[in-house]
Amino acid sequence: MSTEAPLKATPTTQKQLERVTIRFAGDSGDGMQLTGTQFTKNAAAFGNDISTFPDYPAEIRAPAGSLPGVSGFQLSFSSTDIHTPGDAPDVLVAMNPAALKANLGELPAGGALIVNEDAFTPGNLQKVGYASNPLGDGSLKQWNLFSVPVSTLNSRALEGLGLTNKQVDLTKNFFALGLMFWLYERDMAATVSWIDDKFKKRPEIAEGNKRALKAGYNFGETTEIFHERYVVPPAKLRPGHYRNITGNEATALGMVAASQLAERPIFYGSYPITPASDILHQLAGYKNFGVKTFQAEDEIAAVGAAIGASYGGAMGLTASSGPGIALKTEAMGLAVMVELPLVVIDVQRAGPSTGMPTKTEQGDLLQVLFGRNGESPLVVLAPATPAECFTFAIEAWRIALKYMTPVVYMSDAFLANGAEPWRIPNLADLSSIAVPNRTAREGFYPYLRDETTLARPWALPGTPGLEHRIGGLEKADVMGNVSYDPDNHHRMTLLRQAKIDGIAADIPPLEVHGPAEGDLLVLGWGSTYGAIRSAVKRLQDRGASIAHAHLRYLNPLPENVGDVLKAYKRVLIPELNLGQLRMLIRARYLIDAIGYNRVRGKPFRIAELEAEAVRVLATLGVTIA
Amino acid sequence: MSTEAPLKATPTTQKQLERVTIRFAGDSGDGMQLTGTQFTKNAAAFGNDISTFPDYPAEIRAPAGSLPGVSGFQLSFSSTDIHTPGDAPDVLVAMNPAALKANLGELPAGGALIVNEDAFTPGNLQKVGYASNPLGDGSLKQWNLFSVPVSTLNSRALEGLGLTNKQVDLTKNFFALGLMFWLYERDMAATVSWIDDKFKKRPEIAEGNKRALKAGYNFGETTEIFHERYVVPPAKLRPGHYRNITGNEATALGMVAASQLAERPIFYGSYPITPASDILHQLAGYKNFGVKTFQAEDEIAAVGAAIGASYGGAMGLTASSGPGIALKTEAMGLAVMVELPLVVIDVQRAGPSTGMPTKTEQGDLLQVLFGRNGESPLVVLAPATPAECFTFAIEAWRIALKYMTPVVYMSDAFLANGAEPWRIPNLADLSSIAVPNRTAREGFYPYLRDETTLARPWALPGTPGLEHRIGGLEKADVMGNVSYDPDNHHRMTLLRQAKIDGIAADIPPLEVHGPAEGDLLVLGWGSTYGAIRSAVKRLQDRGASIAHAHLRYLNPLPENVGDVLKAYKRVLIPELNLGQLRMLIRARYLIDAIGYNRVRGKPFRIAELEAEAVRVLATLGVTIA
Amino acid sequence: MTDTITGADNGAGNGAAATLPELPVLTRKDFVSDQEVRWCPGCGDYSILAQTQKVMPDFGYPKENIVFISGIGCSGRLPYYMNTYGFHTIHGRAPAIATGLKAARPDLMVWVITGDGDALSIGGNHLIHSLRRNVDVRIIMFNNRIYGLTKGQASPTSELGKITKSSPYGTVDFPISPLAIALAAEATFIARSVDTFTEHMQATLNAAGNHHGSTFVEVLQNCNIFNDGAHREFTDREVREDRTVVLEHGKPMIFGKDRNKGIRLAGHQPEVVTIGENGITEADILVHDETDPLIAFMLAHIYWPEFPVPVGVLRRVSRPTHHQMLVDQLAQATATRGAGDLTKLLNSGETWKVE
Amino acid sequence: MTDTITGADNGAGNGAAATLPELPVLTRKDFVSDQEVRWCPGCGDYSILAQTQKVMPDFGYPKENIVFISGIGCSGRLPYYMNTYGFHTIHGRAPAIATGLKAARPDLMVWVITGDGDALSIGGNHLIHSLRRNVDVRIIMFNNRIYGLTKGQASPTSELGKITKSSPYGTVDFPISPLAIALAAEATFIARSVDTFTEHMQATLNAAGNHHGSTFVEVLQNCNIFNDGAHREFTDREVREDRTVVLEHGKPMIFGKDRNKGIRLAGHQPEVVTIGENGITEADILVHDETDPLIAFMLAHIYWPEFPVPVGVLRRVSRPTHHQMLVDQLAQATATRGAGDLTKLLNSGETWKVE
Ligand SMILES: Cc1ncc(C[n+]2csc(CCOP(=O)(O)OP(=O)(O)O)c2C)c(N)n1
Ligand SMILES: Cc1ncc(C[n+]2csc(CCOP(=O)(O)OP(=O)(O)O)c2C)c(N)n1
Ligand code: SF4
Ligand code: SF4
Ligand SMILES: [Mg+2]
Ligand SMILES: [Mg+2]
Repeated sequence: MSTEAPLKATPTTQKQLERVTIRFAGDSGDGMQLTGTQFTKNAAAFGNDISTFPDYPAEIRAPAGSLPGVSGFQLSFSSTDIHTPGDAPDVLVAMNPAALKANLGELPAGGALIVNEDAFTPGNLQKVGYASNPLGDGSLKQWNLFSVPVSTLNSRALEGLGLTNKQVDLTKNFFALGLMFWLYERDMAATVSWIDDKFKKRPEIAEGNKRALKAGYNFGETTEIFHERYVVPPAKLRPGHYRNITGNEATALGMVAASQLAERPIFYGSYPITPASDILHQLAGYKNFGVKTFQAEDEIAAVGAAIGASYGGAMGLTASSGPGIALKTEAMGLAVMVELPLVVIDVQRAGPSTGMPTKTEQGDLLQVLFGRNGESPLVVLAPATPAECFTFAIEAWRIALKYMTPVVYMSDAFLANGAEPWRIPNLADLSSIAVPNRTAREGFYPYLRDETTLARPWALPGTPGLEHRIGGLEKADVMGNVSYDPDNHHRMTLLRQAKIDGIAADIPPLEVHGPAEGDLLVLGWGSTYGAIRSAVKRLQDRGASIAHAHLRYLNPLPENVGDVLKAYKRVLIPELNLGQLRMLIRARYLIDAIGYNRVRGKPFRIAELEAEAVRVLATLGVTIA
Repeated sequence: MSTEAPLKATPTTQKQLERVTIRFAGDSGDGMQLTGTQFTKNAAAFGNDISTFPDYPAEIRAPAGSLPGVSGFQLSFSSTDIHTPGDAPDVLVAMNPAALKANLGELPAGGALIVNEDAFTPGNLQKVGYASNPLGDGSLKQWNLFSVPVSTLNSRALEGLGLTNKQVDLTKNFFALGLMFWLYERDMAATVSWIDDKFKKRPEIAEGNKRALKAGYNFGETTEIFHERYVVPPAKLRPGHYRNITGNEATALGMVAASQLAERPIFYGSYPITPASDILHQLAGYKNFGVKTFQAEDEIAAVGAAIGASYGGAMGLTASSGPGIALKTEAMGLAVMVELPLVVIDVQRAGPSTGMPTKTEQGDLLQVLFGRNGESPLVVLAPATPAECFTFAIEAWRIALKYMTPVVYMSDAFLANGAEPWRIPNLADLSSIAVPNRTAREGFYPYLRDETTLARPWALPGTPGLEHRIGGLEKADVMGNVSYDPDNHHRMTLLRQAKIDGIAADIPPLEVHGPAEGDLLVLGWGSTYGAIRSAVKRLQDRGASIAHAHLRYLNPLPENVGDVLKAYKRVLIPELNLGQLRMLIRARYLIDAIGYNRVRGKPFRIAELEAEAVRVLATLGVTIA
Repeated sequence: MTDTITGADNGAGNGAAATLPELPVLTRKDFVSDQEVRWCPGCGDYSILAQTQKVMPDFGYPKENIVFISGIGCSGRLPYYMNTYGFHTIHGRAPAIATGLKAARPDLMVWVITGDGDALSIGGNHLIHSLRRNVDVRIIMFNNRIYGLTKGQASPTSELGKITKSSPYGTVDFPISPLAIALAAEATFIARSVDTFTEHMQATLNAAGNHHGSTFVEVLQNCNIFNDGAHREFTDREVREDRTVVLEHGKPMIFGKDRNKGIRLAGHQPEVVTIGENGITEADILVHDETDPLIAFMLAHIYWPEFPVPVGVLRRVSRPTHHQMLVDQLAQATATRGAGDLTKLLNSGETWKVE
Repeated sequence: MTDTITGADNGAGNGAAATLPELPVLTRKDFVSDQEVRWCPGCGDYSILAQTQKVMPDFGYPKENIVFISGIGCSGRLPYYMNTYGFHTIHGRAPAIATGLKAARPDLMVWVITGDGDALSIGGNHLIHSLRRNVDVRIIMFNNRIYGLTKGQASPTSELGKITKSSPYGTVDFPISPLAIALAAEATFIARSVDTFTEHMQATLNAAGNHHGSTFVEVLQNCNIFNDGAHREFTDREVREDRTVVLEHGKPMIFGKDRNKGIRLAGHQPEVVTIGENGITEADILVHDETDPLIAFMLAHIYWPEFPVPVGVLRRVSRPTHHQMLVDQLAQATATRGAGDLTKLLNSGETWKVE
């Protein structure tokens, strides 16, 4: 099409859809994360169910127009309950040739492709190795291409505002956003007021962004290249107050909530690392909640300081990602030995070593379970959705405090950065998790255990008459003095193990989505919940005898796991690793669980899990329509 | 008895024994380790098979006479093949009340008890809580007590030498040694010349020690309290040159041998930690073998420097114990990613955390296998005896160099400090393990793999034309550039795993001692070899259908393990942990392997394993005579 | 705001204990724990323990408000012997653990006990960072110039070329000055004493205990088993007055049995001079100034035999402490934003209602 | 003795490369790798890279004998862009890895590239210990006073009170002077330059490359994304002459557009004076001495706005290097005990024969 925008509106038809997945892609500097987030907020506020997946490069600002510099944001919004950001986009918005090249492979044939044709300059094309311009050479025939001169149109719209070329260019993402708002019949008011608020000190920038937004909208309205508009009606969500939330946000909020429910302050010791840093950024802002944050010199100091704080009676918390967790292991062993409450968050990313720091993976399960010297049992939890990150922050603390134990809380890059609507809980519905400090002198021994929980008493420095010494050397049972007695060591090792194992009686049983027995159980943990749930649902709809169970408690395992597993002919365990949970399950229950394992730095697609389940069912002689 | 030594010799009878186990116990300052070592050398040189177990306190010099200050050395010497230092002593030499109290519990009724009665002063008795003197109150009736005024006799023997009281007191261990030499009819010449050599600059001390030694011997000769002397004839060992060797010594020597066989220098980066430090001490003396040692600022720097040295083409080696290994895990992950040869020695000790630093345990198996972020496979080996520590040092390097991979070499405190006679290998019998450096430019890519081994080329800095960059970020297959490509990451993760798995084809199959099928297989790994071997042997002699197999390769496992295990009705896995190998075996082979697990900081006793095996056999309805 | 914890059920607040009513008068014996002391006979650690127990009553803290945190090493056992709260942690990390404790519990008086290996080798980085942050913790480093507990390897303060178990051909690692490191790390209190200088050590520990902020005290300590006599040449009774110089703020650096030797600056370089010789008078002698970093640097680097060894307080300055700044930020945030309202927080950002 | 490795099949020895015959003449372009540079447009790292590539030919090493080792951070990417050997390691550990490499391979010229977070936060201890050991490695630290790669948290050189992502209420951590740390760590070469002072940086890198021993260079670098203008106040073209002082050994510390300002010692304290005012002449100005630790200490602590910022070589002294002492010990051991005979070693101690 020409760079002249047609001036007259053409009537378009309207179509109702159940679900739409859009991927915005552009240069890191193009503001794609912002565009995606704005659309997400809009869809959420409109009442759609949503799920998002931001995917940005490791480079801060890779060279403009380069492949490594491509930043993407995928969101799925729906009139029904959804659990993933969508396997593949229905619409790809590509702001430059690099974004096109990097993402086209995932756009199904027939998918809509909206590109900023102005960015397809010979220079940009060459940067990513396009010999000819794909917009003109017919190579995009299998897609539904909409080639829009976004930059030209946008700068025209902003003429006379006195902005520099660079400033104008930075607004073009709002043009794209406006166009998408038009396409999906969305109201822009919230975005407009967000812009006003965000740039309240620079009104000319605010004006530029608003004009860009409206220009995009109007472009849709006035051109005839789009013949249809789409409506995705609101979903039937459970009544309540909602907000949109990422896993990292929910984790941070959950920690603050836990602090209030435990009536103790959080001390957060941390060292920045992708993708965990945002938890630090967020908690650092909660000082009026009594949260103390400490950016340590390294991960060891971070966990050390958290242990020190717990020793003092605070809720010592630390977070990192795989390489940083590796550094914390020695100190985590100390926490196991001195039996202090501690929560360690592991926001997993693709490894080994530095790996792919911005990409997701479930590669640290065995590390957190076993990556310490000696027999060093602790609790491992894994929320399954961004919203659960809130609940499980409280659950982690409930267990840590009640049982005087370190708890590892497993998240991952996908969970951390992905967003979904969150029904904001009512505080009154949350139970207290407070535990008392030991103050009575009589009968006090540092390692005298509670009969039920096997927890030792928490006697804080400052408590008169309870002066005592703890440390990393083996402790005499009850008395707590240093002991080299062989039988004592054996007993204490078993006691530490028994304390953790006993927690199984204090956690909910594993739930099953689907028939209580049948052909196939798909067992997952962590952020793969949505993809597994959706795949299993589809197969249930297709008539398969299949169920889904998702472990939130990895250590100890719920008591009913063995019974659940044994009720199915096959057990399939999909993981974003080479089979870590599978190993645990096989060892414990001697069940020939099958793995589906991909480490691509990306969440599972529903379709691949569906296909794999069909394959496994076929080994039982079951064919699915 | 009175403090007057009788002056006339009394004829004694002589008795021949197959095996004797002596435990020397005294204050840390009493020189018990030295006494034990001297007796061991004597027995070894005499031709007995021997096995030793030093057991010393964590304190450098705990307060004289206190329980924590007790230092022990147990040795077993025999005219037949033995594998352990004995379950319990036949003779306990206790130099003071603390030594008596700490060790008496392990002396079987009827065992010989030789005590230094001079040390049983009210003060010393009170220090360890003896209300009355056990030498006089009849409480030792069930043992064969020989109460000797060692200090008195000894100082009398040294009179006129001009030594201070303290110097005299320090020689009394030689009195005890002399007495034992007499009791077992041993020649003292080697010890005499050892003394002469050791104190050649202080002849009066040499003289004092020699007099003490002879006084002890003569005391046996001239008193009538011992009515029998014992002879343990030489064992029928395989012909050859022998020396006595501990695991740590054999490890250090093996590393030097590996260096010669690989024709590359060893670079040893280490940070002191019990019980691994002696490897550093020993390697630091081998400078004329081209061994460079580096006492780093911490364990991370130690492994880092070793990786740097390997990058430069040397054999980068590091060692630690559990807490230090925990610190090395992040860097070990780097070595996995950059695929450089590296050997990491883990001399395990009782954990978790600081635990019991001088005591043995097998608690780190899962840590070394899984204690890294992401999917990070490497090779794990575990020698079973002090002598094998030599062979497996070479084997570790063979694999590390051939496959360009980190290898973890598992030892433990018992293996490290225990000694046995070692048939010194003939160098000509050892094969070269040399590998070439990559020098050819043509077709060079940093991650182009050898088709058989899947090893990448080792292109050293300094090689013209092969300039390239490596690092901890995911690498593009073949090319080796940084890659965030999802499929590449999956492929590389599988390739790293396949490389390690493939080594299974290049290691010997698991051997079985005993019938190739039957009721019970006892499967072990590491330093428990001797106890398991002996227990199984006893039961075989008692007619049980039982076999023993011992894993030296923990990752990958030998290819025949599954077949071996399936040939027995039951598999029992004794470990000095809570079941770490057992978990791996169950997960891999879905076999309901049973564990026998003790964490007492001590090696297994033969008898307990024998009893456990009998118990397991009983579950099969088999009773053993 | 959920930020106040004390050991007591309903704690008396989190300021210095001095504000608590009616303290019982404590004596040295109150600070002796029931644990048997297990250092080698003759070890310098005994004296350090004794002096530490002796000065404890001076600070006006009830003993339950005092915490000793140690790393690993022979020195690391000290907390077991103090009848206070104690935490024997892991190698090198005590300063980090103490940082968290003090941040969480400003009401406690926190001491860190460490060795030359624990503090300067594996723990060097935590030491530096706790000092620069002015964490209000008193770090006492026992410097025996050797690894004691692991039986005699070289430490970062061992002399170049020293023969130890790990260096049979002599070390090749140039030692560092602990005081210079503390200074570069911006510690606000830096001092040195000697295990056998009992009174001086008490005075030094006393000064350390009364400082608010990052406090680093090096105690030269004899390990009679693995490095006997490491400091003997200038600490032996007969020579100590001639071979050490006792620093006192505002006083000239005069030393010697006859009090006639001193340190003077020639240009900006220190030199030892004799008062009364070559026309030198007391007025020429450099006056110690605990706030002058250049003097501290100079003192951190002079050593026997070229110079007398300085003992006493090298540096003492005042700067806001880490925990105070944290607490102030919390107070400020609460003042400006109100005490945290969780319901409001959860409902912040863009929310919507589903009916 | 199995202790010589070189990259070549039959290596030309392990001395400095200068002894190799007939070196091809290299130019900057030879040091440019085929990898696309991926820093943010406008980042100061580009200039550091360019100057580094420019000076590389000066040292007479063939490019295959040069190795760049880095930690993690934006700075850590530099090795990818150098057409030499390169190793992008893990966060903070590059000095340790370089120590092992240099010990194993004395023939290589080793550079370490690090950032203020990598070197001074997580890696502080390795930095100190590699410096004190005089490891012959050139450490170039890019100081942008922020964590770049992780998107803008405070670093140990961030100003107190700085508002960053991790400190929305301002940091409570007092910053440290990298140069003071290097000095306390006994580095034998300490210098500072600025990303935009291209010629000065070349001269500094050149001096660093020609030093033998532990070499620490701080390069003030602009992170235009997360800490834009951190050094602008004294490095901008218009003001730099008045607000920095270029150090030259043996020359007075004169600075200013009009070359009429200088640093003088008043007593032992530095002050800025104007030549020609109050009777001050050039002779009053402190003469830089690269071997004087007190001067280095003073220079490590003065900073804008109180003082002009010193750039150039603060300290350069000579001490045996770590690898040389190691190599010498090997040679000495071989000389005194003979080249290692493994058969003899295995058969040492007490042995016996079983027939
Ligand atoms: C992670 C770890 N590494 C190593 C050790 C072993 N270790 C214990 S104490 C010590 C050094 C002690 O030296 P120093 O701090 O000088 O204390 P000293 O015993 O001399 O008082 C070492 C290396 C350990 N316990 N933990
Ligand atoms: C063990 C570990 N902890 C944390 C990180 C995350 N991380 C990467 S770079 C960095 C800081 C970088 O700051 P700096 O060294 O100043 O480099 P710059 O990016 O500013 O050049 C951090 C915290 C990591 N990669 N590894
Ligand atoms: S080894 Fe040295 S420092 Fe440790 S207790 Fe003994 S004398 Fe003291
Ligand atoms: S984030 Fe800063 S330091 Fe990193 S590349 Fe960008 S501008 Fe440079
Ligand atoms: Mg020490
Ligand atoms: Mg930086």
